[in-house]
Amino acid sequence: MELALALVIGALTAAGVYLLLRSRSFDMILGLTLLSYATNLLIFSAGRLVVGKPPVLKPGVETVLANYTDPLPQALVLTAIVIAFAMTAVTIVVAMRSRADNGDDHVDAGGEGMP
Amino acid sequence: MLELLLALPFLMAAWVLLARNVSRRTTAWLAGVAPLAGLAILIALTPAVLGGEVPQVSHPWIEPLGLAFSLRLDGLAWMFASMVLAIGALVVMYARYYLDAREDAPKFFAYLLLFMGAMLGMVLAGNLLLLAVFWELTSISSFLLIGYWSHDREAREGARMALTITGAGGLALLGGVILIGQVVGSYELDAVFAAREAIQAAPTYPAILALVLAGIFTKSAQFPFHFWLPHAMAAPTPVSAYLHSATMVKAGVFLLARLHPALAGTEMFFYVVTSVGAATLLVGAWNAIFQHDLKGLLAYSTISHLGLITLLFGLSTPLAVVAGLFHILNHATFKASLFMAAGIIDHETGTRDMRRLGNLRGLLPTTSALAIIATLAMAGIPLLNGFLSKEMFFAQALEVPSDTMRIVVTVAAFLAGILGVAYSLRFVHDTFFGDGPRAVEREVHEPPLFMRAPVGILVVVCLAVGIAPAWTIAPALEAAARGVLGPDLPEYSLALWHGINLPLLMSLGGIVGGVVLYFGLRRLFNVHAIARRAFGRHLFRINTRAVLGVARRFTFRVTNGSLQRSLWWVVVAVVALGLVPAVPGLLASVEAGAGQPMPPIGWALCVLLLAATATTVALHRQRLVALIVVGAVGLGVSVVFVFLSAPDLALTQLLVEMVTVALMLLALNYLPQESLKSNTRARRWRDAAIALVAGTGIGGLAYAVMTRPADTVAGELLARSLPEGYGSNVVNVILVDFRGFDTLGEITVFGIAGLVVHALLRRARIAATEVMPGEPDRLPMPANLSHLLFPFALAVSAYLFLRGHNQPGGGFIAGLVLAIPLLLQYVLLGSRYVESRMGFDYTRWIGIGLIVALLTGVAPMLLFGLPFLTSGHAEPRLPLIGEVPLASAMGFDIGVYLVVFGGAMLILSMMGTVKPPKARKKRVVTLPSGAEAS
Amino acid sequence: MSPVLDIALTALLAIGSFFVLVGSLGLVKLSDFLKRLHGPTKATTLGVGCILVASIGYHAWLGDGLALGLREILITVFLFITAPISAHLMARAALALAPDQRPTLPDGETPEAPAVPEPGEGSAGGDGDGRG
Amino acid sequence: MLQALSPHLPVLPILLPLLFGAVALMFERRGIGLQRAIGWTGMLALLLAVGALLAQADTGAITFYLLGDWPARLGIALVADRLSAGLVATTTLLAVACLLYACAGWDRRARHFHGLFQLQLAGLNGAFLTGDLFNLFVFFEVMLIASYGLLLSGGRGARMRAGLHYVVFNITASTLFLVALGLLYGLLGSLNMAEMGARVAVLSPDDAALVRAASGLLLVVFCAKAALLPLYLWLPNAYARAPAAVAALFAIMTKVGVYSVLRVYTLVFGDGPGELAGWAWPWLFWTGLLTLLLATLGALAASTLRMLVAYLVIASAATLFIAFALSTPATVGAGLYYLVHSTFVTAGLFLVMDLIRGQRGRAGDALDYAGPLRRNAPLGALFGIGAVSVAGLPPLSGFIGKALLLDAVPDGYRMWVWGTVLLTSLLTLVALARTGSQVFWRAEPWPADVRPPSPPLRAQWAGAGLLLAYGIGLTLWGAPVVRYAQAAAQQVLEPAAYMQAARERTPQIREPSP
Amino acid sequence: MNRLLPSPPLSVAVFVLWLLLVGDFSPGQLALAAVMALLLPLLAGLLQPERAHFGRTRTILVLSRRVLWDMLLSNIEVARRILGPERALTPGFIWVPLDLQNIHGITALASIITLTPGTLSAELTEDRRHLLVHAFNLKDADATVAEIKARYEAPLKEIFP
Amino acid sequence: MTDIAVLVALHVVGLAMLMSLWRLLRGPTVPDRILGLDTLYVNTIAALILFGMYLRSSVFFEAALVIAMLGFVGTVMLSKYVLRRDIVE
Ligand code: NA
Ligand code: NA
Repeated sequence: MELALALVIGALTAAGVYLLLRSRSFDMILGLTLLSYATNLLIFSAGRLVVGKPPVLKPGVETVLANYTDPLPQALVLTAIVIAFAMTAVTIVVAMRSRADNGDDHVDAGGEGMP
Repeated sequence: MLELLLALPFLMAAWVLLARNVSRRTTAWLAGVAPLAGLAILIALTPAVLGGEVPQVSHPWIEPLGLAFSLRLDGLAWMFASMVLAIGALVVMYARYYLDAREDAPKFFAYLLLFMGAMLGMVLAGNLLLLAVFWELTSISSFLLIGYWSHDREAREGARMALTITGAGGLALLGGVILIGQVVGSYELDAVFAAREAIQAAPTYPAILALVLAGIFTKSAQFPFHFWLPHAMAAPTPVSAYLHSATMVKAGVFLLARLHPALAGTEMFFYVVTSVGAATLLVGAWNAIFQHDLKGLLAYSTISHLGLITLLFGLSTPLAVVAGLFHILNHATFKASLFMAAGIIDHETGTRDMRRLGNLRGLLPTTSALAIIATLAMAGIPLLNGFLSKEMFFAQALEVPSDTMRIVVTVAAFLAGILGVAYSLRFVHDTFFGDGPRAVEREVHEPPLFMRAPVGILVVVCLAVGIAPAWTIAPALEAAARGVLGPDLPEYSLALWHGINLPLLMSLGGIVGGVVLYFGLRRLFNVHAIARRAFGRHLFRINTRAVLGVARRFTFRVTNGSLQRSLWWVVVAVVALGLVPAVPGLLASVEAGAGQPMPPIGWALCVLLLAATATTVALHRQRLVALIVVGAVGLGVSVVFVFLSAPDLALTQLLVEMVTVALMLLALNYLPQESLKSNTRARRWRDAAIALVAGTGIGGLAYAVMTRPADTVAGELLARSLPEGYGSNVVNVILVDFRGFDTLGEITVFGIAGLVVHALLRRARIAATEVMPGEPDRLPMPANLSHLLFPFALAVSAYLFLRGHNQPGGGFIAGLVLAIPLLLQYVLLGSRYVESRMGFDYTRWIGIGLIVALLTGVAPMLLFGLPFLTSGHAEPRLPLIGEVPLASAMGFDIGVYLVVFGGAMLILSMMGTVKPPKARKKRVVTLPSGAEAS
Repeated sequence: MSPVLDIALTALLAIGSFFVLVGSLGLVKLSDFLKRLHGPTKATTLGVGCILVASIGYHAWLGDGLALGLREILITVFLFITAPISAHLMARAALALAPDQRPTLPDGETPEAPAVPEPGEGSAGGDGDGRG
Repeated sequence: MLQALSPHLPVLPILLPLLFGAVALMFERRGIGLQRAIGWTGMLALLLAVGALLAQADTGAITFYLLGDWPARLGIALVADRLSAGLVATTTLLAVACLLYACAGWDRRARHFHGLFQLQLAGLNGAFLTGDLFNLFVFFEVMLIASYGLLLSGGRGARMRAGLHYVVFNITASTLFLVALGLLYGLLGSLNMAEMGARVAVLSPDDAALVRAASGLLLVVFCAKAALLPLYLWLPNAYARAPAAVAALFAIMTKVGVYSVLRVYTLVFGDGPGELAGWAWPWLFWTGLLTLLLATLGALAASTLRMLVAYLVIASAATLFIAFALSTPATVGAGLYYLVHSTFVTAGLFLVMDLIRGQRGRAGDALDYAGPLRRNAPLGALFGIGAVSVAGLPPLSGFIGKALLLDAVPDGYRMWVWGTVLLTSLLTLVALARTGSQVFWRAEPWPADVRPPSPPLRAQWAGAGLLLAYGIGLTLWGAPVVRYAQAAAQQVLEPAAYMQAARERTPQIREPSP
Repeated sequence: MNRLLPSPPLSVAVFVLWLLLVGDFSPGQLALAAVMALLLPLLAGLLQPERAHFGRTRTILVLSRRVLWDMLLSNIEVARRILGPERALTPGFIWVPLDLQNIHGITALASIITLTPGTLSAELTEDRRHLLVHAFNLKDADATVAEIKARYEAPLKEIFP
Repeated sequence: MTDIAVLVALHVVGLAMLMSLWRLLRGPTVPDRILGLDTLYVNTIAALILFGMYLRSSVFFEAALVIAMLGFVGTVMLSKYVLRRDIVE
């Protein structure tokens, strides 16, 4: 299970990084979206993988970590999701405006540049 | 007293600047107050100083740095201060008549006074660091003075050159001073003098010497840093007279004298300083001969004389020091008067070019007479002050202990004597005798008396000192020498006549040689025809241009404004700093790690995610398609959350996914439908390679972390959630209680996102990439059904909110469950319709939501003195209904709810209502055959 | 668990998952978009409905309480409300992309047609297999 | 009331701007007058609170504030020590000047200015005060998103493109921050920095490699925010295109990255007994030197006034990295003084450049050719003061900062640091002299047939002047500041005291953690 | 039917929905459900373009039973078709002329058509007089139209007069 | 038996999801992809319910409810985009 999730995280990261390195605003936004999935899964996985023990306390079940999964990474991911959404919204709007103002959705003024 | 002395120039500079509207004469008088009053103070202090006392004051400044405001008036400082003030006063007087009526006199005098103050501060400083402070201040103020005629390119360039060279030296000096301070443990001069042995024995001594001398040599225009000085001649002549005879260039030799007790006496000091001095002496003198510009000749001559002084201090014998100090004074007097005379000539004839001048002795009789006397002093003709110090110099040269150096120095001295006479002759001959003046625009006549007076005064001093040194200059010189050499002064005689000895013969030989040389040279080739080669400036220009070019090229190569490149470097940095060091840990975890087994359904999910991810990349250029495919990735991630015990996360991810799709679709309307291929194949491969490395690394790290035993604070969170956080959905308790502060920040971010979108789109007019013809589609059936759904959605939203503390849900999720159906109404009914029916000011919702959340947190502060966000709990009994469990955290969650709803709606509604540009015509789209507009 | 209930639940689950599978199979197998549209919008909806009924029974039997189980009916209700909206809009979208597929009104009136230009390679058109 | 609030001092610098920001948003439709009143009331309240906080921190106390009354390891704790209080004070003083400048009219043009401004302050102060690593992330985001608004509101054209770069770059960095946080939580099991530090000290070697990797990622994030080589490429354009008051406020933003490095790499990966102790410093030292050099070249090459200042901002951050990387009390103290100085002065220069731009007509920002200039003597003076100060020339604050740093460099590094710092000072001086010469000396007189620009407004003078006056204040009354900085450095380099304060601070009504 | 209670059936539905959601019939929840039932339709009513007017509500039950049964039967048919060879399929469009004019009725009809397998409502003309239906396996167009009108439209006309 | 049936059904639904995904990834037309995504959402509801049965837990109810209630919103917006480009007119 861990291997599968690691695989997914790796694939999402690679895809995200590749798209992030494209030169059109929308491609980068897609890349950032994939990256944020990867990030969320990674943070989430830091609480270790537990099937079927959501951190919603049930009466009569002892409140120890053996019976529930780690809730903290979940809270972190929630915050991360929300912030990522806010950032995506801003990026999209800036991309729209940049395209409208500059007449091109290429992110750089002078075309591509190699480092 | 010393404070006042130092403050005067600065105060008067400010006064001059503030009183801009007074007449030029008043301005000059105000400016004159500083040196005159300063002289008065100095005179008051003179008896004490001559008596061997050293008046001192010290104020703390930056104690941790060792920088104190210490002033100290010993003989050396007294001598220099007198020179600075006296010549300063004369220059002010001169400048009042020199400056043109159109020129900004207050600015000029303010700069001059600023410089005077800096100079005074430097000579009075009793703390080396303070000295360095004033040192740089002289560089800055001289920059302003040299560039005063800023319309003139020469002036601007000269100023920058001077600043660059002397500024560099100043920085080096700062380094040297700090090194001294580290050896001594203090920057106070007395301590530094006392630590002479320690300094010279310190391993950093060579560095100290190098740095300090770098400062000194640049400032006093020693070879090879001398070239800035001639270019500084673009300054108004009073400035040259002041800076380049008496003050700024003397700052270097002053420091040489000042630090002489601490630094001199080693072989290194001797060889370096002596050789540089000798080289400068000759280079300056030789070049002076071939200048056509009066001031250029004087500038090179100044360089030469500064070399002489440096050489003397390099010799380091007590008598050489005395000679050096003496020559400082002498040079200041004759050179200042010569500059002023040159200024008068320039002022009256409109040129300083000796090729056009000549025969001025008839036209400017007084000025000519004065200038000729001063020139003779410069050439070292007996009965004038220059002769005396030159004689002493020759005597010292002959007494250098080392054989080679003695020969070198003596030869240099003799040659310099010859050359000095030669260029003096040229000055006198080409200006005042012969034919001319040629091609002079103005009618030449004597300037006002007060412009000649300063020259006269200085020439009188030259004569007085030259004729009766013992009566005039001896006490001052003695005091100054005591400042350098300490109380035990060597035997020396300032008499005019020491009998016929080798120095006298050298002097005479020099004079003869000079005359022969000058006329010989004139015979050999036309001095006038020799092109003025500004080799130094050329070099400086080349260097500046080279540095600038390198900077430009480099900067452009590094930062070409490409975002891709920035991001590429981030990825590289991640790999280098984060992934490479992880390799041993990863290998270990792969060896040790054994994950949990997974059912086939899990693999199906994994395949789903991988396939959708790969397809996103493959199809990313077809944007709509990519968007749909990404939707599958998002759904897959939500399902992962569900399976791995995170219902809240799954809910949030799902809802955010929906809103994100809306957002992207709204944006896609204003972006191209497709990405153009704009990257080369090589670059795609390169990016793919680094992306794979990054993916492998991050995936590997995740794997390593997942397979490691955990040791977290989570157990405690679980245990305390219900009894202290009053909720059984621990994730929600964390969000609104344990880490409610994070959530506060998070909703702030969310709200701000709404504001930013609003700010960016409110007045924006953006053309859609494609405009569909016809009226907006009305979709009555979907609208109707979705409307049926709306109250249910409201109920579900309320349900999720109320249950959130104990079951999956909460303010954020509920807020989106409220927003999405409303968004659907926007989609199906159009924004105008929705907003006409529900006129929401979403910005305000954000504000209110934030305030609600804040007040919930603040209440326990104000009511119980408990920290911000401390939660409370109550179970009030209501009639009929029974006990209602209320956690104060729910109030916080209401704030979350409001902000999320307001923010999401603000964003979406703003994006939905972007207006097309006013003037431009809509793009008409050709219809496919068979279809018509409705 | 009583055998009757056990068998009933198993049957429901079997039927439910069968229909879900059939819906997706139609999606994969059929050659034309409008044909494909029929499978998922109905078979799947029904399949999910069956599974939900099974779930209600299952949770009721386990003792989670019928009250809590019953709320799963809501899922079915919402599905039944929303599935037609989706199907309708997708059909419209498909027709808009392939206007020649759309028949004229029987009495000769020209029906209004949402005119949609080709939105660019691949983004909305594709090559369209079959008669698409 | 005041008495009641005094235990809450660490949280007030965050709450007050949040509250006033929210109020400003609520009354946005009531006109600019009310907005300004709200903004200035908030500013005043913040000044009072920050003053009190500074006084408290100056006693040497490390104050832990347990939000929600939870023990630090469970909840989020704010920590006010000398370092954070000092930075909060710097931010606040800077903000006063920026607000002053903006009130000359920019706040009218940029939508939501006052709300965003206050929220940005909340973000900055939060980042400086929090003792929790994830909370640091959150405040980074608050600060950044508010900065997007401030940067882009009312802007168009090239600023939008620069804004896009800025936004995407920062989001990438933030994503990386989250990755690092996820890994660190997975490995260390806590987010409280003191707790994390304690756990790092007792890591097994296998885990150490992973933690080292995670902390490497974190370093990349901070360096990206602080604009360290090779991650500074985004900054010049973004800052050079920002509206003046905003660019001035941004002067503190890179410092947040620098601060985070200092805090995290002394407290969590600091000189404890663990094997990760101080691993980052050598990296930072060398890249700091290189960045300083390149940024100075950038300043030399700058083609616009504001680009020049933007590069100077990078150079100042690089200098700080050098100082902090040497990690002795003396260098860190020098660095902290330099931080305060460079923040004020670069911010002041942004404002001065904007004023100059306004007086140059169509030449505007360009350095490539000398346009006309409407003569204005005080403007030249302000430029001069700023230039002298930023180049590190005597007698202004930059000199004191550099001298402190040079004095403090330990033996082995002296040649490198001195060589670079002195050389770059000189190059900066050359760049500024060139700029001043180009703008003021080469300027043509204002053409008679063109209406001259109106002189700067009083609020603009006040804003720019105030910032430079701070610099002069740092010069004249520098000793207490230097002493404070050195004490702060001492404190920050002794994480043991911090951890002890964390342990000793117990909740008021709850049981402390076992 | 007044301003405070715009749509009693909707209010009832919300009431039931709430109780089902919370799965708790305590007095507190009943009260809350009542509040929701009163409040939410009011809020939602702000957006309602056209109000629903109900005729014979009893027909709803009859219709529901019929629809459910049809769904079940014809789903089996569709499943067979999907699993069988595709060649046997003869899909096609039909225009169903509408007598119903009430938009709610039309919506319901369209939904029912979509939910019952084999047919799918694809479009409603602007004048609301024709519904375009796509049939999965069209044998006799007129018969299908007649069946739709008889089985579904007629009862709907009673419910939404 | 029910427990086994649940597990089997879960896997059958998983298979159905993969089939929907295939259509989503394969296209060829945009409506096909939209349909694929829509079906994937509905399949997910089934999977969630079955998973809840498998774990004997009802915590996944909310997620299923939200998908059932709002999952179609994506479909609506995508279709509207194909129809009009401007999804909020
Ligand atoms: Na709390
Ligand atoms: Na729109």
